[in-house]
Amino acid sequence: MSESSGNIEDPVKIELFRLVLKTRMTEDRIIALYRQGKIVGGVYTGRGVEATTVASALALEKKDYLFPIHRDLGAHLAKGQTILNILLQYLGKGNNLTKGKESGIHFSDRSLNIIGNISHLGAMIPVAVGVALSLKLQKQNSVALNFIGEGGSNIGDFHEGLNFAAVQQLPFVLIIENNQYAYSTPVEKEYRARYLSDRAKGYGIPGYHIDGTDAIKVYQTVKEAVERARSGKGPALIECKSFRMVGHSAHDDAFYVDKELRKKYEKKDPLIKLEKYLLKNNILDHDSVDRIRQEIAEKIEDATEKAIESPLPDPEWAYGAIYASNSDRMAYGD
Amino acid sequence: MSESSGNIEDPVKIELFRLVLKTRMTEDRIIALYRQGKIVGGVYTGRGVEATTVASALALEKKDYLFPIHRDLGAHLAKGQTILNILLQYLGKGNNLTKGKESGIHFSDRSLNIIGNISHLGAMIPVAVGVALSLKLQKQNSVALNFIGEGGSNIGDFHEGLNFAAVQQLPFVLIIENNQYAYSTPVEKEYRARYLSDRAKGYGIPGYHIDGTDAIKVYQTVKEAVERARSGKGPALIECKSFRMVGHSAHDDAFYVDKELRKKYEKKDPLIKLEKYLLKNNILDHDSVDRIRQEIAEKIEDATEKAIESPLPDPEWAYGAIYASNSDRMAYGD
Amino acid sequence: MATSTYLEAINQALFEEMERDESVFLLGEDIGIYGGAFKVTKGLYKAFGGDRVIDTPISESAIIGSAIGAAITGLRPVAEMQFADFITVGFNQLVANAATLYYRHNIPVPMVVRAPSGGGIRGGPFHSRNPEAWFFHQPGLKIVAPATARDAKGLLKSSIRDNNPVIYFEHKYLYRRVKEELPKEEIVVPLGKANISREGDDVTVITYGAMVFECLDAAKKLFEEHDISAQVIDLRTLQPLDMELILQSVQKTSRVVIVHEASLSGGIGAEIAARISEKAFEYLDAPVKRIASLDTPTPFSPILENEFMPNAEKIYNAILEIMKF
Amino acid sequence: MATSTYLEAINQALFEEMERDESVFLLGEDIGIYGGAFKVTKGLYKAFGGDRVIDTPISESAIIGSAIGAAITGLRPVAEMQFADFITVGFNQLVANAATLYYRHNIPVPMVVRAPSGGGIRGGPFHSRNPEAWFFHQPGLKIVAPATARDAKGLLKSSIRDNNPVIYFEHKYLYRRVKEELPKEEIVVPLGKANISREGDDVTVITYGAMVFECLDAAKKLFEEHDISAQVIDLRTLQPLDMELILQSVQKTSRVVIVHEASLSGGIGAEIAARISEKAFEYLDAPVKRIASLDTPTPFSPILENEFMPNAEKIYNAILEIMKF
Ligand SMILES: Cc1ncc(C[n+]2csc(CCOP(=O)(O)OP(=O)(O)O)c2C)c(N)n1
Ligand SMILES: Cc1ncc(C[n+]2csc(CCOP(=O)(O)OP(=O)(O)O)c2C)c(N)n1
Ligand SMILES: [Mg+2]
Ligand SMILES: [Mg+2]
Repeated sequence: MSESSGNIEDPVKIELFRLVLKTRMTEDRIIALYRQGKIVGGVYTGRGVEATTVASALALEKKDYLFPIHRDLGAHLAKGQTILNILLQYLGKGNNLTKGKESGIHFSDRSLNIIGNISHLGAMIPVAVGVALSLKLQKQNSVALNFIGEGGSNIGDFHEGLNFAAVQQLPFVLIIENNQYAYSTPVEKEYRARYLSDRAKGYGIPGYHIDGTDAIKVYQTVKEAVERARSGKGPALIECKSFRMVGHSAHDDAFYVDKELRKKYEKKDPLIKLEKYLLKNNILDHDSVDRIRQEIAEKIEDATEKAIESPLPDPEWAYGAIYASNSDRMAYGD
Repeated sequence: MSESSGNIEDPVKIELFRLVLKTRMTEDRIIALYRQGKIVGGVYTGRGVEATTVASALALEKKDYLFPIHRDLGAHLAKGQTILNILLQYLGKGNNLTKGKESGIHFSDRSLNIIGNISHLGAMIPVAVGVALSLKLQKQNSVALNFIGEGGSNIGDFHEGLNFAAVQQLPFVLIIENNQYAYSTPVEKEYRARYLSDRAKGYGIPGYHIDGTDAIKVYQTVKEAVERARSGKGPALIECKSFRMVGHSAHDDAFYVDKELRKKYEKKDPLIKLEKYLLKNNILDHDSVDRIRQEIAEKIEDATEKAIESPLPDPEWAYGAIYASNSDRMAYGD
Repeated sequence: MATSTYLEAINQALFEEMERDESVFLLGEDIGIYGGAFKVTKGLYKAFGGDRVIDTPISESAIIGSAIGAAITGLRPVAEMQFADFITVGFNQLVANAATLYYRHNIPVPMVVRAPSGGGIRGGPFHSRNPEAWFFHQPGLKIVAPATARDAKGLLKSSIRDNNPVIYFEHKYLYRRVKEELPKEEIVVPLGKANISREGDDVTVITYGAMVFECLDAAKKLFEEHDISAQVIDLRTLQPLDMELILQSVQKTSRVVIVHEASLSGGIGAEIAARISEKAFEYLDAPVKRIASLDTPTPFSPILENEFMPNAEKIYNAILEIMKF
Repeated sequence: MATSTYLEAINQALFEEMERDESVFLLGEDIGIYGGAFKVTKGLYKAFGGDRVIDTPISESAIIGSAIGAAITGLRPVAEMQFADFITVGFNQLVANAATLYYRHNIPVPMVVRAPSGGGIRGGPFHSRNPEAWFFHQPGLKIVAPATARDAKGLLKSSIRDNNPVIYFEHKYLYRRVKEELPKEEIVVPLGKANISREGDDVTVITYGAMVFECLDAAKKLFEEHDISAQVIDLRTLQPLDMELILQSVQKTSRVVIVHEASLSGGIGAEIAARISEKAFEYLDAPVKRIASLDTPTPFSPILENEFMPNAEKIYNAILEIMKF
């Protein structure tokens, strides 16, 4: 585990573990539901990148804005989203946050300052930058944090968004989840830079390349970048290197993945790593780990039951308004 | 003048001078025609960047592909375009290369492997990259060279194009004409990188930051990058720093330009600089310079006369075909 | 009352809305000290400072994308495209992101994209576009296209106050050619309401933008020369369309000519014609005729561009043809 | 004769064209070893190698842009969008660059963009699009949308051989649901020719893509239950449109229903309706009726998506209504 993890308090480390575990267990349940044919649409899970998604989101304050993407269930959970809301979404239920209009992981939550993504990779970067601009203009002392895969980092919006954020010195942090594959495509067909964090220099902002399987290291680095951004010093780019331990989505067996690489990263499983660290350093004992696991399992049971029982949308809702009225509750943070 | 200019042969230096002068004089004539109300549409000239545009294009072989943009008349000339064709274009004449369908500087010439730009800045980068891909796949040992302003370098296509070229190690060279303004916008509002060439590292390709007012230095650097690309070693990014000595276009008085900066760069006028160098090193004497000037002046006179006399398009040509037929002469290089 | 050009009217609307509402701010290329390529934002940087008139890098997708972000967190951004043509670079942000957020996530996106559009200025293929139809086919956007100085001002104000993404097409050809007396009182023109620019009984001419004036010229001449009374409808807002007014007029005249400067095929005229043919089928005495630019890019040379675009003469002929049907 | 799915037919066309013509190559995301998100390019990487089946970074603008570059220098690229929805990211390259090069500079651009489109697969707002109308409003592009395996194969071959940029919309819903016997002999289906999928005299039903089958179901039921004989026209190519066949049919039946899966407003149906209403005005006994998806994004939940999309029942009702007019 990271050398410099000393300055993170134990409760934070425990919370990181709890959330990584919660993410793993929730996704396992979603996969199980998928195999039972209960899920509508596709399922993309974060196995192997949970340390990155969880720790990044946990480094935010409540008022900060989170922009998770398709593999970032851990970030939703770390920002305070409930398992129930997530399951309702995956089951396409009528009482979910989008009233059934949006798919699995694509949803926003005003009460938590989470803004859901559209599928077009990278397209949320300029939007998150715009939120950061708005926060700066409104002197709100808060930060916008967005994720992008190493694959998605090659889309034009990455460039336009990051450059604009840098010019305006906005409170914006971009996390590259470099899990070494974009669907079936290995990094050597995606980019040729040694590190993607090397791109930061081209925008005149700091870039970090860190071990994305190390939750404590991620937490530390992101926290630093977030507080730096909050204090008006501008954006940062953080590349978290990890590995996609499963297929691109639940229907992909990932036959194309490099066997050696997979082996190497099985040893770096973020959950096991964090658990070992906590046990070894007597921050948690086996009993506490079991208790945490038990608590999460119960929550998942409970949420699953509720979600499955929940009603489907009313067909009439398809005709839902495409325009806001002038009496609509407007912005986030209102 | 550049220290290392020794390994460039004198005739090349003279040709550089001739072309920079030709560019300056042709553009001066276009401006004069503009003031007489004879030009259709706007006029963007390259005063101050001619060393970059001319030397870059001159570093190419005939079979190489040139992608000039709005300020690159010098590149057209250096690749072999005639003054007459250029003037016909600016006058919207029917016997120009686009039959009157395209504006001033937007035209292609198959016989010279020049591909004209669309107005959308950066949009030609992926196209030039595709040409480079095609050249590589067809093992043609030639190179595609494209220009972009420092302003245009912030558009998404810059990123997508350069990254793809790097991944595929294509014979592609991108020249950033950093003339320190994008229309009225100074560099500090365009980007925050110290050098734009720093972006090269983020694509894993070499980047150069050079004096773009120094024709010999530009020639040398671009030649090296072009030959490197030709030999299969992949793309390069070359930032040529210069200064836009005039307004954005003929109707812009550039009131917003930093006075100090203007003064500084007046001393770096690429034409004067090159002339002084050639005279001082006895590569040309005053008489030869005058003779060159005289020859160009005559060519411009002649071309202007012919261009003005040329017929306008037939209104029917507006109905020109939007689809190629199967009997059309197809590709460049056929 | 003072005389204002179409361009000045837009400038006034921006000024007044920025004064009225602190959350309104502008972003775009060269809109600050320079006042924009067409000087539409002249003086606003000086009046409101760099935090509310933001010069951006050349990054249309980031301009539109960041306007979305600002809009959903309490501000009312007005983004400028230097030319409407360049909106294609930020297309995805508009159609995938801005347009759908309310339906999908119940998040209002109160933003305006100002897009100087239209031909007749010898701009060639990439400075002459009228791209409204693309956005018409994307549910969730509103589209505005004023023809008069009064509407330019009043519709921009409504656009800024609207809680949805609005694309505001300001016609470059009209910037300095249209001049009107504008009242001192505030002008607010509601979105979604067409205007009858000329009353008439014999034929309905439906149009918008710079073509309003070509239609009025044609109508005048038809009245003088043939005693044909054409009702000219200036749509003003293209989305939502004021079908009510259109259908009323068609029921009265039974003959329709639709005119727009965008290319014919797949233009908004097609939708209007289709709706009229469906909803007023029994009232029609003649086929609905459409007059529009050719189905080609905009050619550069004036001779070619003139041939390419609709004008009063072509409209005049079309109306005559429909009247003879 | 062997049975091929719609998806296999596309794969066969790619294989055969790559074999026939060395200048044909493929580029796109995950199309190599993986064979594409839908496995359409399965086996081609193995057969033709990495120089002719190129996995690209996630960069739709670079994919389309570099296809243009390759096309104008002697190759015939076939670019794949992983989903048609993502074509909006490369929109500018298609409409500003590819579409206009021939008119502007007399340079042919022989390329194909394959775009898996359409709903009914629970893909939600961003994996269900039918974006053809946007491209219909851009002169210079050709647009293809096959419904059968035979057409999928034959039209793709023609698209690859065509000297212009062609957007080839392959409907995801049909990939494995459509199966046909295909002959051993080469199939080449010309662009620009519609097909009569069902003969009929009472009403013309114009459609394309997956809706062809919904229309055929409706037509069958109408014949069985009401003795109404509907002529179903599968457009196959959307640009250029086969107006000749359409008008012939309308002159025979005098009644028209147009059906497409794209949203109603500003869809291609609007243009077809407008042209019919203009060119066949005197033949029409009833208003031209359009059936299309709602003017909203595609909702995710199956119940909502079913409500959103046209289907045989809605088409059946629309035809009945038009027959009673
Ligand atoms: C613009 C765009 N192109 C293509 C896709 C299809 N797609 C979805 S996920 C994915 C791979 C993403 O890889 P990466 O960014 O590395 O994220 P990861 O899935 O590895 O976390 C692709 C190609 C998309 N969503 N958006
Ligand atoms: C995508 C796009 N946005 C805006 C414009 C309008 N425009 C034309 S030239 C220009 C400034 C270009 O600056 P730079 O790239 O530095 O080139 P320079 O003119 O300085 O040579 C702008 C904004 C454009 N042509 N394309
Ligand atoms: Mg990845
Ligand atoms: Mg510049």
